[in-house]
Amino acid sequence: MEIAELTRMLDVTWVLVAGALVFFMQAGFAMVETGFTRSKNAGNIIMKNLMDFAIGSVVFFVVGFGLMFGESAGGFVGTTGFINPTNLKLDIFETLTPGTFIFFQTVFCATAATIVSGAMAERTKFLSYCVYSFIISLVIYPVVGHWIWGGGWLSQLGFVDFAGSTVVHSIGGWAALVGAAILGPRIGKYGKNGEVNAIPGHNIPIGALGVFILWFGWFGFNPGSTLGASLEIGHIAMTTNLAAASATVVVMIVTWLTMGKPDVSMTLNGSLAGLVCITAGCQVVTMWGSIAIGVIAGFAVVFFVGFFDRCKIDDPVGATSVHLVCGVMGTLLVGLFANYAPGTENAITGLFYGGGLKLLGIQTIGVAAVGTWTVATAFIMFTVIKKTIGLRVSEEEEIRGLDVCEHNGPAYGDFMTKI
Amino acid sequence: MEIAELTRMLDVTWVLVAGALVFFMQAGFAMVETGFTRSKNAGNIIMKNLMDFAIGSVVFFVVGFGLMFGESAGGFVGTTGFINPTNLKLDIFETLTPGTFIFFQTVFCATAATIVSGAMAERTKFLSYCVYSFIISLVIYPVVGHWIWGGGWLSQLGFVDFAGSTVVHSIGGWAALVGAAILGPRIGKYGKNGEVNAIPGHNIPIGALGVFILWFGWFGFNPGSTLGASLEIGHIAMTTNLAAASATVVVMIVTWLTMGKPDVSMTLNGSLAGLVCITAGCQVVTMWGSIAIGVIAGFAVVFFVGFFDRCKIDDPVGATSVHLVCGVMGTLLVGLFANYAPGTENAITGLFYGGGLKLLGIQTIGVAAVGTWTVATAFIMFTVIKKTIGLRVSEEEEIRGLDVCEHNGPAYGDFMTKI
Amino acid sequence: MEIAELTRMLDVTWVLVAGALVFFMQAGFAMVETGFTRSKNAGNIIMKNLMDFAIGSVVFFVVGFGLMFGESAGGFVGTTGFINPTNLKLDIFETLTPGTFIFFQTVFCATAATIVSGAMAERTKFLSYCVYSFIISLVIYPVVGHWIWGGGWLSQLGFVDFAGSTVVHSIGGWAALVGAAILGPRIGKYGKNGEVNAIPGHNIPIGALGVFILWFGWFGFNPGSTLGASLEIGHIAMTTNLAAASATVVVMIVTWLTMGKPDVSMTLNGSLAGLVCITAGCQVVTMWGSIAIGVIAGFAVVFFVGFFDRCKIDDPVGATSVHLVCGVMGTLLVGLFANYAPGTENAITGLFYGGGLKLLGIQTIGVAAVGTWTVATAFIMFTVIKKTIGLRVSEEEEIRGLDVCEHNGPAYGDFMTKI
Amino acid sequence: MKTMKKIEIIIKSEKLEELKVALNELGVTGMMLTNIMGFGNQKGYTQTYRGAKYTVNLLPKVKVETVVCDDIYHQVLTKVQETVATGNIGDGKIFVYEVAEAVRIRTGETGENAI
Amino acid sequence: MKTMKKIEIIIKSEKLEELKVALNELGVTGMMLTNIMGFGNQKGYTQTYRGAKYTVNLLPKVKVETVVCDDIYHQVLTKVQETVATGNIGDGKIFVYEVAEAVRIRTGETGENAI
Amino acid sequence: MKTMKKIEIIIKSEKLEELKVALNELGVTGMMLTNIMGFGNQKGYTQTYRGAKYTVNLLPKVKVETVVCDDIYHQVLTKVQETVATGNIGDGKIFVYEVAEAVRIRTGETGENAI
Ligand SMILES: Nc1ncnc2c1ncn2[C@@H]1O[C@H](COP(=O)(O)OP(=O)(O)O)[C@@H](O)[C@H]1O
Ligand SMILES: Nc1ncnc2c1ncn2[C@@H]1O[C@H](COP(=O)(O)OP(=O)(O)O)[C@@H](O)[C@H]1O
Ligand SMILES: Nc1ncnc2c1ncn2[C@@H]1O[C@H](COP(=O)(O)OP(=O)(O)O)[C@@H](O)[C@H]1O
Repeated sequence: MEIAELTRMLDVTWVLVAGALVFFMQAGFAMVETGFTRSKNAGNIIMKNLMDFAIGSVVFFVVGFGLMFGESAGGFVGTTGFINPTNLKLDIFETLTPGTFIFFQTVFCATAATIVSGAMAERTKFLSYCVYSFIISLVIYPVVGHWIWGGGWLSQLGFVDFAGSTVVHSIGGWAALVGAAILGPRIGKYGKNGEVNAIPGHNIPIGALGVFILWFGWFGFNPGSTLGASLEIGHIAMTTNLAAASATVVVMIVTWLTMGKPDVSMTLNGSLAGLVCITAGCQVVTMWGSIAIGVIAGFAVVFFVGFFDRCKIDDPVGATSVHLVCGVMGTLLVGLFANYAPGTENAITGLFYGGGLKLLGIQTIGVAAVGTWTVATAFIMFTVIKKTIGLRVSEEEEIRGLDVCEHNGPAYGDFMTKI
Repeated sequence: MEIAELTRMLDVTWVLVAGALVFFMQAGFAMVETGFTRSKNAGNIIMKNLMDFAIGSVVFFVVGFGLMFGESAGGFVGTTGFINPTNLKLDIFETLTPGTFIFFQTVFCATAATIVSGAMAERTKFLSYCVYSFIISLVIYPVVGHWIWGGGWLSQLGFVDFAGSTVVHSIGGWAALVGAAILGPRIGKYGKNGEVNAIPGHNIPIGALGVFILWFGWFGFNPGSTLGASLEIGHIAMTTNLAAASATVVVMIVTWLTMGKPDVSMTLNGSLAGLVCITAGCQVVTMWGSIAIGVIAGFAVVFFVGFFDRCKIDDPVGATSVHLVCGVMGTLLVGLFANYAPGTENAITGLFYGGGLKLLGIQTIGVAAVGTWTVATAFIMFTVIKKTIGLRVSEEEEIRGLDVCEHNGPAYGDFMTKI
Repeated sequence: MEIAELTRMLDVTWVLVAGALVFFMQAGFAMVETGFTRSKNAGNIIMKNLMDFAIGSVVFFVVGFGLMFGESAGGFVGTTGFINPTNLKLDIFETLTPGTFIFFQTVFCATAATIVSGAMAERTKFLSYCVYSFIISLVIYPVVGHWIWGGGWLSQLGFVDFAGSTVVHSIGGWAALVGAAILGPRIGKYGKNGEVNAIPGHNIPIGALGVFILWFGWFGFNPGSTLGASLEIGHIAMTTNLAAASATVVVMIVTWLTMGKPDVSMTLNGSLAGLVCITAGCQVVTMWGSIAIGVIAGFAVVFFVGFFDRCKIDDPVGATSVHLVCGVMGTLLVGLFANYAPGTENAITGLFYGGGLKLLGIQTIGVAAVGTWTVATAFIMFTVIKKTIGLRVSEEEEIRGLDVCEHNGPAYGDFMTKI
Repeated sequence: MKTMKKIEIIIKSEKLEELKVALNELGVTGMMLTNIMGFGNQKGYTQTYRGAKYTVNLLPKVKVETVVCDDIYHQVLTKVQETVATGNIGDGKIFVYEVAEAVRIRTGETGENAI
Repeated sequence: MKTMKKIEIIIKSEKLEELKVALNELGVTGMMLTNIMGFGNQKGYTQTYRGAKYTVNLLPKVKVETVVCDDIYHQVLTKVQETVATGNIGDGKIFVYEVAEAVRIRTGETGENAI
Repeated sequence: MKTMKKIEIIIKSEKLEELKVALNELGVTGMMLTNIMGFGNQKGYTQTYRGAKYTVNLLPKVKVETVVCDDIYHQVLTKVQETVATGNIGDGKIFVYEVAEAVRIRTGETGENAI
């Protein structure tokens, strides 16, 4: 065996393991969303999480990958590699093999897709959700992916989004926001006099398990984005973990001070907020930078959960606050906190480390461009769905619960539920 | 450090990680089986899943491994390496070290063993299940393992079962079928007039979590079966994932069309069906081949869940449809879809790629032989258990629930259950 | 790429993956403790498990790591590397990189911290628990860590604690014991006439899932403690698994014989007991040695769960019996069962393999020293907390449940609970 | 001594909020809500689980009990019927019973004063 | 005006199916089923959890309530007793109460017409 | 024939153990316990979930029902009230109803002999 081949094998092994961890995040999303919503819709939310992955896996393979990594049409979209993406001649195929790279990209695409189910939970028609899943994995995600990771125009600008605060989380988050807004709030969420009514989740332990699974999976998501074995992965794991930990602590304290008691489900959201926020910069910030980013994420998530409620955008699990807000913010904060390989050719330096405003400007352009694209396409998609097959279940179905009305009965057949 | 040694280390590292993932599938099985049965038996099904692993780990180490990998008696069974399997002089010990290889084989054995608990759930005596666990890990599995993976007669024939559709899943499946048939259906499952009564599971979210865990673990199960670092693992992960995804989509659509609504628990079974079905051929089929295999698995699992019910074989979690049917089918489909290393010495080519009927013939022989052996031994085992200590709990125990009658009280001490 | 660099990359990759698995054990602890206690405190126990990790991650980074690995003050405590631990000049940073090593040490520290929440469950004030978390990760754990893993006096003596039966588990266990004793039993646990009343857990399936997750994570915990790629990890995985499996079988049988029926939650404790007990010696004992150690752990855990109850120390999840008793015992058993590299320079040999009493003596000294330190500091800490902010919730809060009183409402908003 | 009646109202849970408001307006002093499974003219529905049909003929209902003085008893009956009725099968029933005695545990007061 | 009675039957859940069939045959028009915990002659049982004994003396029972006209009342009583009795402790009890009024919410009908 | 009464006691679950002991001492032969949600003078409390306030005005209570002979009826009433009262809002209520008939299913005995 030659050393080059052995290196390839280590690359492949590491990226495959990381990819499997990212896959496992699907379980995390499913559990978080299930736990934070009501028991009468638990089977439905499970099914949505399952189907967005299943549908997405197939369409991303057949079409999406080509749009993302195929030969570029002006830096805007890939144009080759459909049906048989393994036939593409990508450099990275030479190290990672086509299988490993496509696998890794598939699970990332699926992460973006699955974010939306939480924000639109408890009232979206199942069929419409399937259509949405199809479209985001087919085109919405791959196009942005091309811009940033497929050699497209944003990557050429020098836009930094190491593991996908923007590509993955903000896309999911923007789509979630548009979807939740068009869909309208759940019955009873906002009172006649504008008051916000709580609709507590039904299974906090399983929601918490979901958060732990996501946190665990993030050790594949961020360090795995090296796309090969690398000495940097330890640093990346540390920044990832410190950001999550400090965001968690901050949310715990903030809810305690502002709401009287430390709020369990919000604190769990806090962990996710820290993770999303560090994702763009996990490789390029220092450990103390990651703590700062985590702290900011913690404040942001609490504020924005309240903010969206005041806007009457009903997001049962806080997906927009976590993925959109912290995804955008994490990308921008790279412009402040980046301090990578200072003094070298590859240096990436933010404002706080003397890099000036340039990087921040590029990050802002990227965020704006991705936001515009995703909001526009998501708006068209959801509007068309609404006008054709309909986006929302009937009032009666919503009250009785989606499990009984859209599927084959209650998710918890044996337990008595409260009045 | 020399490159050879480093290669060994990478082999060991990869196989150990893969083995840990396969171990984790025990959690997946436990959760699926718990979620898809009733709450009054949840502690019991947990206990069965735990004990088959614990008992199996010890007896496979002491005896089973020797039967599987010891010096072959005519290609039929191993005859050395009992008590101290590390003393065997296996070639693979030279790369993987004895510990890694025995560990990996142990978790595979345990997977076969644990399949049965689902099919025999909610009515099997706990003691009898322990005896069964002991015997399958002691002898039933190791003998077949020897034929196919231990250098026995089937492997010499050229039988292809890369990661164990036959060795692991069909053995578990055949034993499950025999067990469920001898045991008889749960009280109330089939009406006097032959109608099939649904007995819904009590916790779909946790069952779904189990499916996600299994899917995750399968990224150790299939790619890990390379038994060493390899550039092929990315391809294997892709075929594994595509088969699972397409089977999931197919089942969702089929249940929607034939039963009026997309059935959650059946769709979850669909994912597993795809995974089992691709296991034999994951290394030797193309990605599009894996999609085809997934589609076939999807149709099969829906059909066979109904079929076994019409046969009045009560399998609460669908284990036979998933593991037996798709295990057998996946093995046979290798004979059609194999397209490995065409034009080379190691080429494995199925009917559809011009390889003729030869491979299909060998696969059929293997399936038949394993079926015969497992049905025969399982039949003897369960009959003897039935005649001696008894296989089934009393009617009263079945009605009150196994948790209260066979263990230390209900699994959910705090929740009220429905009338 | 040079071979040395590639080796480093493999080291880093392996330790990072192992560290991620150890991180995931947090989910395991959270689920075990949740499942084995009552539903009215489920959100609280989740929150405690989350916060001890989050708080611990930050303080261990800022201070704890320096105390553990900084320049030694007489073998007793580290004195440098605060605030910026990456600036330390550790040898291991040369291979693993600072990030990887600090990450791995962080998740170990968090494991010790999280053990206590189980023993003190269902009655401890949340604020007090946060203070405790802060202190154990800040100083109690790092000091012992310095003695044994940071080059301190115990490591110089030749004390063997490969993966932390003493460092991690017994520290957590001693603190748990002191905490539970000072706190007093839950209301209703012990009757007026001294009888022990059972307070059954509310969700055995999720508790069992926790055990499976822990078992899975242990394949990072023990093999990962090689702190680099190594051919030994397969052996370590085997001893780990065999000890856990045999302990499980023993507990199942013992509870069956002494309590009339095989006890589910105790058997699950048995698996953990085996895992904790093998942790110190997993690298240095034979596979049969590990079975023996597992068997001993099995007997011990059943005995000590009863024993602590007779002492009126109320430990809802059996944390002291599992982590303290088996942690201590596993460390001592190294003195009997060690049989590592016999005949070489690095030989570590226990009494049973002709090594005489020397190792046993050293192990005893280590156990005693760690016990003394932890009991003393934990006693001071909990006493001060008790005298200042108070350690225990009010009687009314305990009866109504901590979720409603200390947090934002019940963990299971939809389910009716029993009278 | 005026007498008291217990009014037992069986409804679907969807109607509970409206009923609570109505009863409060009428000045009832308390209620007891129980989850029950009801079986009446409403014949249930059929579900398919894994391809097997099963009939759910016990439907979840809420039983609302309130003890009132005879003065407002008729009023309550009428108001409840009006509030809850939709004209569909499954609207529910009201049953009324005599109450022989009532005690407020806190104070020991009895009879009408207790309610 | 004929009067009505409420029959309250406390049984083990195992007997519920048979009881439902029997009541249906007798033509009762509806039932209410409630989960209760019962305490009576049946003394419960002892379980061991983690080595500690605990006594379960509240046993889960089902309370079946049905309101019937006086005509069929005696018939129902006899039939139920016969159907459910096994002769073992814990078979359960039947209690009967007068019903002062009944209303069908859907239509507003009262009295016998309502049941 | 002496008559029987059903005593219906609504309390907080914290008081259940004491009540059970007291009733046993009085020689009641059985009880039925039901989980209910109660609404009375006790006005509930407010929780904050993710920053949004919500009011819990239905509080979990336990309904204890026991059927007794008229002999001990007054004794039971007094004893229960004394045992359970704390003087705080939310202590609960007792309601009493006439029982028209009682049957022990096991034996078919009726009336007083049945209880
Ligand atoms: N005779 C009865 N005795 C006891 N409960 C009854 C009786 N009739 C109806 N109920 C209860 O009332 C509920 C609603 O009754 P239903 O017959 O469906 O109403 P409607 O007459 O308006 O169609 C039933 O589910 C049942 O619980
Ligand atoms: N006096 C009573 N008041 C209220 N409920 C009673 C009374 N006696 C019995 N019960 C209820 O009936 C159930 C069965 O009674 P039990 O005494 O066990 O029956 P049996 O007399 O046939 O042995 C008890 O669990 C309890 O719920
Ligand atoms: N008029 C009533 N009808 C039915 N149930 C009542 C009535 N008044 C009170 N209750 C029940 O009794 C419980 C306790 O009553 P509450 O008014 O809080 O007691 P107190 O008068 O001692 O403050 C309530 O939660 C409710 O379930």
